[in-house]
Amino acid sequence: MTGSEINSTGKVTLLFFGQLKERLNCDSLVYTLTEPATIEAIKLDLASQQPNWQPWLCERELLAALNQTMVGNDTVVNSGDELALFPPVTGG
Amino acid sequence: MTGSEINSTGKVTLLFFGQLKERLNCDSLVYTLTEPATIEAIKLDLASQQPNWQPWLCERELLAALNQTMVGNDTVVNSGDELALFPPVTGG
Amino acid sequence: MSILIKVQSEDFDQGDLHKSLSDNKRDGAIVTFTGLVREFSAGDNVIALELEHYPGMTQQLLLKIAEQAKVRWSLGKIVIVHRVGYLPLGEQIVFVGVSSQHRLAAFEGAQFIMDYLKNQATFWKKEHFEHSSKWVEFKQSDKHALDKWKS
Amino acid sequence: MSILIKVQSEDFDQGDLHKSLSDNKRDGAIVTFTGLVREFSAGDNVIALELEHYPGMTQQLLLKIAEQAKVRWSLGKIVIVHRVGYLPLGEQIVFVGVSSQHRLAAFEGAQFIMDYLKNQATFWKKEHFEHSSKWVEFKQSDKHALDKWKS
Repeated sequence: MTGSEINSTGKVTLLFFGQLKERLNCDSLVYTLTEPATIEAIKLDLASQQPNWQPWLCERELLAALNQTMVGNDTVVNSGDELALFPPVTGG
Repeated sequence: MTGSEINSTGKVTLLFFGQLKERLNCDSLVYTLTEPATIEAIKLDLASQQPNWQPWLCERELLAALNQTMVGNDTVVNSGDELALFPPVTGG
Repeated sequence: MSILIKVQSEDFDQGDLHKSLSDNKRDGAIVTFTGLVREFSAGDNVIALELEHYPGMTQQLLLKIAEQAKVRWSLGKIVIVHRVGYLPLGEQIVFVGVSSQHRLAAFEGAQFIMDYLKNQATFWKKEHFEHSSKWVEFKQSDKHALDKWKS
Repeated sequence: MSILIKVQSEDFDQGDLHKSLSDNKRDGAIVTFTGLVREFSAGDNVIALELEHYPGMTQQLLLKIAEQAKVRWSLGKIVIVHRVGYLPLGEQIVFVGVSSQHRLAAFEGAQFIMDYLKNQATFWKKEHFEHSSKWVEFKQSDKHALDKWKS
């Protein structure tokens, strides 16, 4: 099963939208978890790997959705999760 | 001029709408004024001429428009005026 | 901008009316209200409504209501169409549409016009049932709807 | 009754959408909101908007908002259509339409959906000017619009 395969490899799909996507020049990436981590920890880790992303990933207004549900930065992310980061929405 | 002719003959056009029109079985009539009179006085005079109209003309909820402007029953009607009587509106 | 008031027996087309509301360069928000003939009378089944009005006075009243809304909410275009005559179940009765720069103004402006139309415009409505008919009575709830506009 | 949610790049037809809202025997009141691309940015002239969204999540969020409105105001039909992609000046962006037995419920239900859509639905909007472009910032006034629904 695809679901358990993803799980066993410890991978998280990261998605970026709106201005954040443009600033990072990146739509999505696959992030490898060694153990469950909070969204905050994943953002800090990404910023340390890509220092030019740091100002944008640490913006206070940035929102997070885990598996398409809005969550706070202290939420724990597990293998196989879909984590999206984006600025406040502006549709309508 | 038509306007001054109507004036000189002391005539008032009366219009009835909605349920009142149906109850009186009358759309409109021409009423002759001998001198300026209030709407209340005209209603009482009509009711005395047509006793079967009395219960409908004296309904408390009846509204009046003089020359297409909503007015109270104590408003004075003059020659040439258009006086409309009708129940509360129910459009929309 | 403009105000369009129509009282007519003919049906109206939503697409056409909406087009006339959006045909301006300023306003990004359009709100419309449409009233339809329904079986809403308790108990008996309504098969049609019959609408009459006071020709001349009705149009003046609707224009006055529209002008008040236009000033109060800085509306752009306003379209009011009200049908009269015999209207079977499912027919459109009334259309109120407004355009505005702001969403809230468009919603409130359209609602204000409908609330005042219900209370002031000289229309009278008769419900037709299969074997009878009955004049509709004025609803106190329509009068109370005006309270929120009086501040 | 039913809820219809669409996110699409194609334009939508007011007449068709209105027909799908009025195609029910119960509801006598229909309220619609339509948002259009306008030159609303202070200073520069907007020539187009570009809309992107979070596929999948957007539809779920819109459905949740529609379901909340449906329960709270006993709405009949609800239609939400939101366009994405490059939308030049004058184009339609969003449509929200609801049917209800009562006028007030239809107005409030449609306004509630728009207010929550603005605050929660995962769309992002970029303004295009003749020689530049700019991401639209979230408006605090949109957040304050939710206050009236929190009682």
